[in-house]
Parts: sequence; C-alpha cells; structure tokens
Amino acid sequence: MKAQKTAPVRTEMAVMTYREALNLALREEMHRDDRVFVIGEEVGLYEGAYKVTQGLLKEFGPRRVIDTPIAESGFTGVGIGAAMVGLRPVVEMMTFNFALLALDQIVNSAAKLCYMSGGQYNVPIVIRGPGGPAHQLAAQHSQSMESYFYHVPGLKVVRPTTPMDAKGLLKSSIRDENPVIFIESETLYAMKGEVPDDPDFLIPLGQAVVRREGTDVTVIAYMGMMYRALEAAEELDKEGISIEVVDPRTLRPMDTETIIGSVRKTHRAVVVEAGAGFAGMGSEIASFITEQAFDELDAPVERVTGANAPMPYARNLERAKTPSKETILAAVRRVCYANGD
Amino acid sequence: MKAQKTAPVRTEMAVMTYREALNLALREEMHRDDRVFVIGEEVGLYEGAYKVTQGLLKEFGPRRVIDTPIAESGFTGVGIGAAMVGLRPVVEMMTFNFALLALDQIVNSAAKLCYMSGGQYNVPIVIRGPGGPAHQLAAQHSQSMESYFYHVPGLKVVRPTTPMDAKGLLKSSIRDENPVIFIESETLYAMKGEVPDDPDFLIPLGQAVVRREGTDVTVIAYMGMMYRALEAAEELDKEGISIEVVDPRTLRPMDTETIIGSVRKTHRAVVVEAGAGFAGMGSEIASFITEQAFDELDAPVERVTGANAPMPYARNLERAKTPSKETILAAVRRVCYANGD
Amino acid sequence: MAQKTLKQPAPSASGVDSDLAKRLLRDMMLVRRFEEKAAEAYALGKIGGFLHLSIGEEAVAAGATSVLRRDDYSISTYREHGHCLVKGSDPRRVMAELFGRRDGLSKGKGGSMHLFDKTVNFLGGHAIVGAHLPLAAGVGFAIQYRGGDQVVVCYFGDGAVPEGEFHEALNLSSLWKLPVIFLCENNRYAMGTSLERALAETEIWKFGRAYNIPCEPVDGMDVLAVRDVAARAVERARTEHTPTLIEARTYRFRGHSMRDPAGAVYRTKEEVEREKLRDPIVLFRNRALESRWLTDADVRAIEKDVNDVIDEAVAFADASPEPPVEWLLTDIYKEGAENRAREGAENRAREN
Amino acid sequence: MAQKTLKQPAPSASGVDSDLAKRLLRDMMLVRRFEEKAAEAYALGKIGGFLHLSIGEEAVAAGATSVLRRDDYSISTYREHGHCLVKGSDPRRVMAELFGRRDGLSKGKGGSMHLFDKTVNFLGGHAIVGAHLPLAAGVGFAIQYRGGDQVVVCYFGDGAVPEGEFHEALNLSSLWKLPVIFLCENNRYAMGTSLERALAETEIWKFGRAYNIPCEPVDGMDVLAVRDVAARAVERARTEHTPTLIEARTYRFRGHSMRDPAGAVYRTKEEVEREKLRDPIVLFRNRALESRWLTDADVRAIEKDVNDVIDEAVAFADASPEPPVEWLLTDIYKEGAENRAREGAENRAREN
Ligand SMILES: Cc1ncc(C[n+]2csc(CCOP(=O)(O)OP(=O)(O)O)c2C)c(N)n1
Ligand SMILES: Cc1ncc(C[n+]2csc(CCOP(=O)(O)OP(=O)(O)O)c2C)c(N)n1
Ligand SMILES: [Mg+2]
Ligand SMILES: [Mg+2]
Repeated sequence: MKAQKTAPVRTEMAVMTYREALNLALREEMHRDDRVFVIGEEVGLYEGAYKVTQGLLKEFGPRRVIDTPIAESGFTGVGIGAAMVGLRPVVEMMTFNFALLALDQIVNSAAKLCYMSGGQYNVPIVIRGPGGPAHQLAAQHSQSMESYFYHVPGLKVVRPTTPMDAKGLLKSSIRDENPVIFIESETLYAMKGEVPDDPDFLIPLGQAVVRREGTDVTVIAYMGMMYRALEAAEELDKEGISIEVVDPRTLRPMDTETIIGSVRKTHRAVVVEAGAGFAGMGSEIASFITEQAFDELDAPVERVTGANAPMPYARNLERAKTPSKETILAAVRRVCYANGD
Repeated sequence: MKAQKTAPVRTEMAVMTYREALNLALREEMHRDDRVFVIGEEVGLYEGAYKVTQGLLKEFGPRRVIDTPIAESGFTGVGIGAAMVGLRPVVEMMTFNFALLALDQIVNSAAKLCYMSGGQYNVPIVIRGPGGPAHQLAAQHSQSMESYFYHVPGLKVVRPTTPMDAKGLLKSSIRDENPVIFIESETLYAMKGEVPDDPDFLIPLGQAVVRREGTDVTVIAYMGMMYRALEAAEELDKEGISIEVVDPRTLRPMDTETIIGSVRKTHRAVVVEAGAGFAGMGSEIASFITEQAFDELDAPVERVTGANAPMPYARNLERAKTPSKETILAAVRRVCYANGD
Repeated sequence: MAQKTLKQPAPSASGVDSDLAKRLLRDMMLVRRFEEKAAEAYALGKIGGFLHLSIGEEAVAAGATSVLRRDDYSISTYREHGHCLVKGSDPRRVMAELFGRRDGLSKGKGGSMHLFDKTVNFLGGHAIVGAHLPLAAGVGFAIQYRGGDQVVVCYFGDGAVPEGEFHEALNLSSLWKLPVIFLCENNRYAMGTSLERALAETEIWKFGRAYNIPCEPVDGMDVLAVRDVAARAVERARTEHTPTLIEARTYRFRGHSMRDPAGAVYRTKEEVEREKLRDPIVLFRNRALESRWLTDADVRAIEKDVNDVIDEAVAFADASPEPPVEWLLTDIYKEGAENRAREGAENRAREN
Repeated sequence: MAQKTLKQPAPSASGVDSDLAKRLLRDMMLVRRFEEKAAEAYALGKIGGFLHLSIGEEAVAAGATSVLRRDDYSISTYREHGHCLVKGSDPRRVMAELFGRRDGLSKGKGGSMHLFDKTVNFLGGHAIVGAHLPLAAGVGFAIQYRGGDQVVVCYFGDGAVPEGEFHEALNLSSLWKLPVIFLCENNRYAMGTSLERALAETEIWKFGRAYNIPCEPVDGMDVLAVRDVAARAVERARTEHTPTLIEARTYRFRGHSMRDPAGAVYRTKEEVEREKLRDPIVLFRNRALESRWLTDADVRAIEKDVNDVIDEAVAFADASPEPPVEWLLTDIYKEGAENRAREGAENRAREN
C-alpha cells in the first residue's frame, strides 16, 4: 500500500490494531475534553462487545463510560439530548444493525435539530460501531448499514478503512459540531497498521485518499472491499494493467474532486461495494463520475456489488454474496477491453 | 396525458379521486378475501387522517378495521406476525415519516423472514400511507421516504402516480405474497382521474409505463414530479423538443427494460426526483441507464433532485427545495444542447 | 417572567399573592390570545402546514413553568406555543416563526411545530410523538454530568404513552436518577383516539409505579394544583435527582389541529361543552377575584396588556420579510465555509 | 412429543405420571445433549457465527411446551434451540441448520439464531432483541381474528424488557385481549449487564400490573413449577383470550455465546457454581426417582435414547451437503419465475 497522502510527516508511528487505534482516539479525546463521554451497551464493565472501549471504565470511571440497557432509541435519544445542551457523546451501537431501532432519533432528531431551530441547537454526537458483512452472522446481523444514513442531509457518514484512518477520522468526528455516523467493521478490528502517536493527529472529514497510484483504471472502494481491490490491483499489475485505488473514507460529505481527478487520469472507473447493489453507494459514485467526467470516460463506470439478497448463514452462500477479488478482476477487465483500448 | 399502455380495454371507467381509488381497492380486496384487514392509527372511527379508509369501519366492522394506539413498531409487528400465519394485513402509516419507528420490523423482520426461514414463512403485508413533500409540514413531516426501503432485498416498493395506478397497484400489492411498501402522496389524494370499475383490474408490480411518447429526451419521474415533467414536456413541445415521460411506478423491482427501451430511442435521459439528491433513486436510474445504454447516450444522464437540505417550513424556502418545472426544463435543455445535436 | 436569580428556591405553591396571581393569569391569557390570533392568521393563509392549539390546556404550561428557574429546561411536542411563551420567549418572534418569516425564532425554518428558543432554554418543538422523551432524559443526563441543579420539564400527550420511547425514557431516567419531570398533558384524546382505546391502563400516572418513581395525577384545569404538584416534583429533581411522572388531566377545546373541525366524530358536543365549563382561565380568574388576589381592574389591565402584546406580535410577524432563499442551504451543518461549499456542490443539479 | 389431538384439554400440572415425567426429563436432556454436541461442533469449526446455548435453562422450554398443543405456536430469540426442539422439530434438521447445510430447517440460510419450523408452528429464531414480541402479538391477533383457540408462547430474555417493543407489545396484547403468553427467561444477565443495571424494577413480572394482565414469577429451574404456571396461563389465553406475563427465574450456565468465555467479568465463579447446584435436569431427575415416577432404568433408557438421537443428528448434519450456490438468490421473494428473473437482472454486475 502506498503511503497516505495526508499522513503527517514528522510524527512517530506506532503499529497497532484498528481496534486499538479507535480505543486510543477515544482515550485521547476524553482526556482532551471533559464533555466527551461514551455510552452504549456493554461499553463499560464488559469493555465493549468487540473490546473497542477496553480500559475506558477503569481510566475514566462510570460518570464518563455509561453502560446502558438494551434500548437503542432511548440511549441514542439520551445522547442527542445531552449533545443539544453541550456535551459530546460517543454512542456505541453494539453493532450497527441495531441502529435501525434508533433511526427515527438519528434522522428526525439528530440530523434536523440544527436546521429546524435555525441554527440555535446543533448536535455534536458520534454514533459508532461495527457494520457491514461479518462472519456467518446471517441476515439480521450481517448487512451494510450505511445506506440508511448517507442520503440524509444533516448527517455525516464515515467508513474508516485503516487503523490510521480509524484514529484520525474518529477524532475529527468527535470534534465535529454535527452528528457523525461512524461505521467500523468487525472484520477489520484485528488488522494492524501504522498509527501516528500525535494526539493532535486528525484526518478531516470529507477527504478521500489515493491508496495506490495507477494509470489505467480507477477503482473506488472502502473497508474490506478496499483490500480486495488492492489484491486485484497486484494481480492486474502482472497483466500490465495499472490500477489506482481511491478510498472515499467519508461517504457524506463525499470528496468528489479526488475521485473525479483520478478518473480524469485513468478514463475508466470501477466502484466496489459490499452491500446489495440496487441503489447503493456505488450508484451515487457512478452517477457523479458519469456526470462530471462523461466525455473522458472510455467505458461506462462498472459497479461491483454484493448480491441483491439478504445475507445467508451457510458459509458457501455467504462467500458468494459478497464481491470477491475475482468479480473485481472481471469488472476491471470489462472496462479495459469493452471499449477504447 | 397519453393513455396508459396497460389500461384494460373493455372496462367501464369511472372518474374518481386518487383517494377514492385507494378506498375502492381496499374495499374490493376486503370483499374478495376475508384475510385482508386494515390496521393503523385513526383508520376506523376517524376514517383515516387523510380519509383513505372512509367508510371501511361501517362496512366491515371492528374485526377488520382496527384502530391502534401510537405504537408504530408494535402494530407493524402485529401485522407482520399476523401475515406470517396467513392473514393479509394492510398497515396504514398515518404518514410514512413515522415508518422510521417501525423500520427495524420492516427491514429485519418482514423483508427477511422468507429468506431466513428458507421459504417456510412469507410475509404478505402491505404498508401504505402518504410520503414525500407535503405543504409546509417542515422537516419531520415532509420528506421522501422511499430511500429507506428500495435498497432492501425482500421488499417491494411502489409509488403510484395516478388514480388508476393507485387502484391497480394497491390491489396487486395486497395480493402479493411479499411485503410491499406502498407510498402515496398527500398532494395527490384530491387528484381526479379515470379508474376502471372492474374489481379484477390489476397493474402488475414491476411494470413501468410510458406516460407520454416522445423522441428526443426520456424523462423518468414519478408522483408529483411526473406531473411537473408533463408540464415541462408541453412547454418544450413548443420549442420543438419532444419529450418521452416514463413513470417507473414500482421502484423495486425496477422495470429497467421499459426505461432502457425508451432511452435507446431518445439517446438522452433526465431523471427527476423530489428527494434530496445524494444517493437517491435518481442515482440508481442514472447508473443502470449509463451501464446498459452507454454507447447510445448522446449526453450524460442528468439528475434533477430536491436540494440537499431538510425540508424548511417557510413557503418560499419550501418552494425552492423541490424541483420545479424550470429546473426540469433547464436539465432537458442541457442534455439536448450539451452534446450530440 | 421566569425568575432571574438562579439560586433562589422555588416559591411554595401555597401562599398565593397578587404578583403570582397576576403572573399565572397573564401567562394563561397570553397563550390563549396568542393562539386565537394564530387561528385567525391560519384562516387567512398566513400560517401554513399544521397548527395545533392548546386552548383549554393553558393551566399546565403556566402552572408548571411558574416553579421553574430561567436556567431550567423545558421540551415539548408540536402543541407547544404555550410552553414556549410561558418559558419567556418573545411572542413576536414566536408569531413570526408561525408565519415563516426571517425574524422567527428559527428563522422561519421550523414553523409552529418546531419552536426552539435557546435564550430561555426551550428545547423544542418535536413532532414525532414520543421522540422527545429520550431527549429530555438526555438533558437530565447532561445536568447530572455537570453536577448542576437544573431540572427539565418534558411535556407530552396521552398519545405518547403507548409508544416504546415512553417506556425507555422512564426506565432510563429512573435507573440513572435523572432530574426530569415527565408531565403528561392528558387531554383524553390522541387525535381521534380516546384513552380507553389506546391504553390498557388509562390512569397514566400509575405507569410511574412500574419504574419506581414518584407519580401522581393532578387536575390540569387548576393552575394552582398543577403548580403545587410541579413544585414538589421540581424540588425532588433538584435536590434528590429523582424523576417524576405527573398526569395532568386537561382537555383541548378545539380540534386536534386546524384541519380537524372541533373533533365531532370521536367526542360529543355535550362533552366539549361540559369541559368548557372548566375553562382554566375562567376558573382561576374567578378564584383570584374571590380570594382578592386580584381586582377587576387588575384583570382588565392584564387583558389589555395581553391584547396589546399579541397585536404587536402579529404586526411584527406581518412586517417581517420571508427568509432569503439562500437560507435553504444554511444551518444544515454547524460549520464554516468549507462545509457549505460541499453542500453547494451536492446541490449542483438543482442550481444550474 | 406435543399432543396430536387438538381438542383435548391441557393436562393438569399436578398429578404427574410416569409418561409425563419421561417426557419432561427427555425433553430437557435432549436439549442439553443437543447443545453440548453443538458446542463441540462449534469448536471444530463446523458451526460458525454466533452460538448461544441455553444450558441450565431447559426447564422453561420443557415445562411450558408440555402444556401446548401441536397447533399452538411458539416464537423465540436467538437462544432458541431448546424451544424449537421441544416443540417437536427433528433434531437432525435442527443440527443441519446449525451446520449450514441444505437439509437444515431453513436450508442452511438461517443458522443457529434463525430456526423456523412450520411443521410444528415454531415461528423462529429472532435476533433483534425485543423485535419478536410484537410478532407474537400479531400471531395472537390472527388466532383471535379467525376465532381459533390456539395460543402463542413468546420466549424472551430479561434484556428485552427495557426495549420499547416490550411495552408496545404488552399494551396491545392487553388492550386487544390477545392469547399470548409472554414468558420471560430471566437469567439475570443480558450479555454482561445484570438486571440491576438495566431495569428500574427488577421483579420483571410486576410490569404485567402496569398493563392490567395476570403476571407472576416462577422458579425457572423447576420444570413442574413452570408447567404449572404455564398451564394456567394457557388456559386463560385459550378460554378468555387473556395474555399473561410470566417471569421464569433461571440461569445460563455457559457464557452469553461461544465467544463469551463463561462470563467471568460480570459474574463470579462462585455465583455460577452455586447456580449449577440448581441444575434443572438433576433436580427433576432426583425428584422423579424419589417420587417413583421414574426408575433408574427409565433414566438410563432416556439417556441412551437421547444420546443416540443426537449422535444421529450430528451424523445427519455432517452428511448433508452445502446448499447449492444458486440458493443464494432463492427465497428472497415468494413467487414464480418472473420475479427471480428480475432479481437475476439486478445481480448482473456480480455474476458476469
Ligand atoms: C410517531 C408518530 N406517530 C403518529 C403521529 C401523528 N400524530 C400527530 S399528533 C398525534 C396525536 C397525539 O396525541 P397526544 O399525544 O395525546 O397529544 P395531543 O395532540 O392530544 O396534544 C398523532 C397520532 C406522529 N406525529 N408521530
Ligand atoms: C436490539 C438489539 N440490541 C442489541 C443486541 C445484541 N445482543 C444480543 S443478545 C443481547 C443480550 C440479550 O439478553 P437477554 O435478553 O437477557 O437474553 P439472554 O441472552 O440472556 O438469553 C444483546 C445485547 C441485539 N441482538 N439486538
Ligand atoms: Mg392527547
Ligand atoms: Mg438474560
């Protein structure tokens, strides 16, 4: 993987897991700002269902690390109410599947209070937790959840792909004045990477990053799909096809410029997403690329998406549900040879 | 407006409002099938907040027309449970804004039970009510709601634009074996149109309709936007630009063939939607058109969408929020003159 | 209107004096007059959308708010004109909001259902039934987090009780000992649905027992009774961080909204007429005169003052211009130019 | 297992005879053995995802189901192996489902958390905490709609009580008099959260009072006690359409799921060991022997039978093939070829 363009230059790097990077971000922000607190199911005594909040209760005590009953709408509403009057809650969804129970609070309260009050009340809340396909958790516990949020004016939506992003984007989200939906992934928590020590290291929301430079095809992908795209890129290298991989990192607001910039160079684009394809993130990305770079495209933008089905439990079906390296390879080859070249 | 292609030929037509057409569909299906019942807030004694269920309590009694307390998740769950064991509930959302409170039930129960049970239990439920922009109801009561549903495998999503469609599509939805999200519009209830008397008149889900034939540009639009598109078409006629208007009617499953067929003829397309544009229905329609008809497009597909903002209350801001005839005209002119011609 | 000194204890509900009587009567009459004028403006098309009047229910807002400090919070539903006005909001800016004008509390973006006023800690104006109960708990949480001694009053209707969020909010508030007063304005109907058709237990206050919190019913047409029960709840919340559930039994004299003609389907004319005999303003005015807290002249002075204030509010709202169309795209996010530039980009399709 | 004749009244809970004792012991042992073997298979990687064992809680499923007819319904959470098995499902097909194989109850698409069996009216297998309570009310609604006399038993955990849907479902069931038995398996923890940290009222059965429905606690380790209280509730539901809330006090001997190692953080070893002394199988076996309902030989025969049945279930599951990959796209909708063709089109991007 190429170095991130936004990585700070003079900072010390530590190697840690994605989970530890999130944990570090939380700790740093809680030290920095007493208004920041963490609330959710099992975040305290149990130290998080996925251990993202490990050690926080011990370090910050029960005033700032609050275990809740199972009442997603209730405790999300508590977070929003607290944010209205100036606190900075970080609400953990044990998994984002359960955020549907709080969706009214998120969409009709958090996202709209600033607007409806003419800017009097803003809602600086972060709602975070894992989402997306996980291992054999089946239909109710394994699904891409971002589609319920990125359409909504008033929300910001983040999907951090690397440990470094996990830290830098979570810190920016906590400091943001607006509601931020921050969707991690169970399948990435154990992944290791370099993370700056600097407690002021931030990655601004709304900036995409070029993960790998290339000249022939732009592949846009995030989270697990980004890593599959990198694998596909390595393989295509051998065939002499040079892939540029762009990771949006923030889905709302979307950094269209970086993506368009890359497509202007490569003239071909493939968008990969794990979720069911119909009207997903890929549709939007394909649309704005086509609108803004139509005359420079040598082939229609290809969407590689998960199958249009709920997530099955059986291992083999589950494997078939989500895009593989092979489906990415096939799509890239289509945009390369269908047209132009 | 051109006659609908799917309109039956030998049936008697009655002129009635969209509201009456829905009411007629409910009554016919309740007469036809004792398993059909209507449940929701104010559907009985009050005869519906928007009078769609007028007369039903008197005609069918309290066994089949059930007033509920304000408990959207609860009574939607009741509908789903009843459907699992063979009834055919029609659940009214007083307005679709409140469906967010029941979204978990809709997405994680209704849409997935058939799949998770390996086909043992299906959920023949219709969830219906008005959605979309309404007059000065502000951010929480005036928003496009279809985006929360059309992405979800296992659901069908219907948006009926005319009184005839209201009847034919609602009847098909009630007879469908699957959960159908049927989103009407407060702004259309009083609209009049011809509706077949035939109690077996059905419009199949998943069939788009050409509302107006034309040769130069295909405009895809539904609900209120469809009527604005027709107005724009009349105006453009005078300039010698011939518009074909296609109404998808069902958003999931989407009738891509009819839309692509039209675009193959016109080589240009504009998609109009009332909702906030980012990652909306227009993105999907623009995407599949581009994928499937790339070489035949003379210009990139244009999306005309509502502003990316919550709905404001003030009349002038509200007007500016939703696409107008003028924005449609401008988009059509762009696709006409930008390229090709 | 609300007390200005923060540490002063809430006045006892007994021992009514002339000042207090004036305030309570004035508050109720102000709300009544405001809403009568709003109804007229609605008929003239100056107000759009939904307009929900609290006429008949003014004693709840006036009584409860009279024991609050200015730095206490209140939060409400879409039927909130009264709650907002008695908390101290400028009637002119409230009316301008209903008119959808730039000088409205929310710049005209919220309307009648979404009044907010940060200057008096009025937290809205929420139109999803039940959704603001968890928000109230969150405000209570924040007070506790900061070690403050404020309280939050959360007004809601009987219709919110069957919603899941009622249960979640009460459980969390009890469990965490949050200083929240849940004040149910039980007007016996949620739109056209009477209590009996909505709840397995129609004595709403009894739900408090399930959560082990203090709870009681009160005559919501008696402003002093409301004041009394609210004073005790506020005291408990301030000193012991104990939430309370109060059921104020009241009645709305008008229809659910201006679109619901007096509600003849679901209740009888006789019932409405009978309830109007309990008009909280008439009841309290008579009592105040009888008890010599007020003279006839006092009442006339209040009446005139209120009429003037509301006339001025209407004139102000009428004179206030529409919000500039660019405001469509402001206040979506709280942030500087960078963010607005992005929103602008997303709105490209619309703008050109 | 469940009775076949529909109109026969439920047997009285007193007057235990040898047949009933055999059935109860066998049911509990079957569930225990099934789950022990499932745990082994999980360790071997044959079962994936989450696996939640009900070991220690078997008396609730066995006792309650013993008073149901085959045409009665039950519905449950993700900790539902026991509820499904005792309702009469074929252990081979249940195990195959856990293995994700084509002969599983749900063709391998549901897994451990989503068992469904239409042949025995077992309605799932729901993994969103609280979400199946309204579904249960809906099934009760359908029974009433059709004028039937079936009942539905809805199992749920103590963790579901703070959820809004608990409140909504109980209110609706009471209001509409639905034949639903809400059977809370209170094992004192929701994952790592003890009752005291989740609920303002820890005596869960008392919530029934708020909805004016019959409610009582029962020792969930005593299969006869559960049977007794369930029998009364079923009788009320069948004849009077009255819902009931039962709180069965039980304990899970294992961790929350296979990924939670026995749960050492949130409870003490001593507590777990102490609770294990109340093992419902041991308690009932001893009592059955003492009461001469069963002989040692009976117990040994049941043990052998159960072991054989479960061994066979494992062998069956092992032998069952993976579902064909085309099944990824079936059962999304119940319909004919037309619809699947459309799904196919939508999946174009993936397939080529
Ligand atoms: C969640 C939700 N469901 C439905 C509605 C529509 N609705 C608006 S007000 C109302 C009745 C509320 O009655 P109540 O809580 O008693 O308050 P009241 O109007 O009597 O003051 C309903 C059903 C809504 N706004 N929100
Ligand atoms: C709505 C929702 N929130 C959170 C979860 C995650 N979760 C799964 S099981 C569980 C604990 C449930 O405890 P309880 O209801 O007591 O049942 P038990 O596991 O003890 O049988 C939690 C929090 C979930 N599945 N659904
Ligand atoms: Mg009411
Ligand atoms: Mg438990």
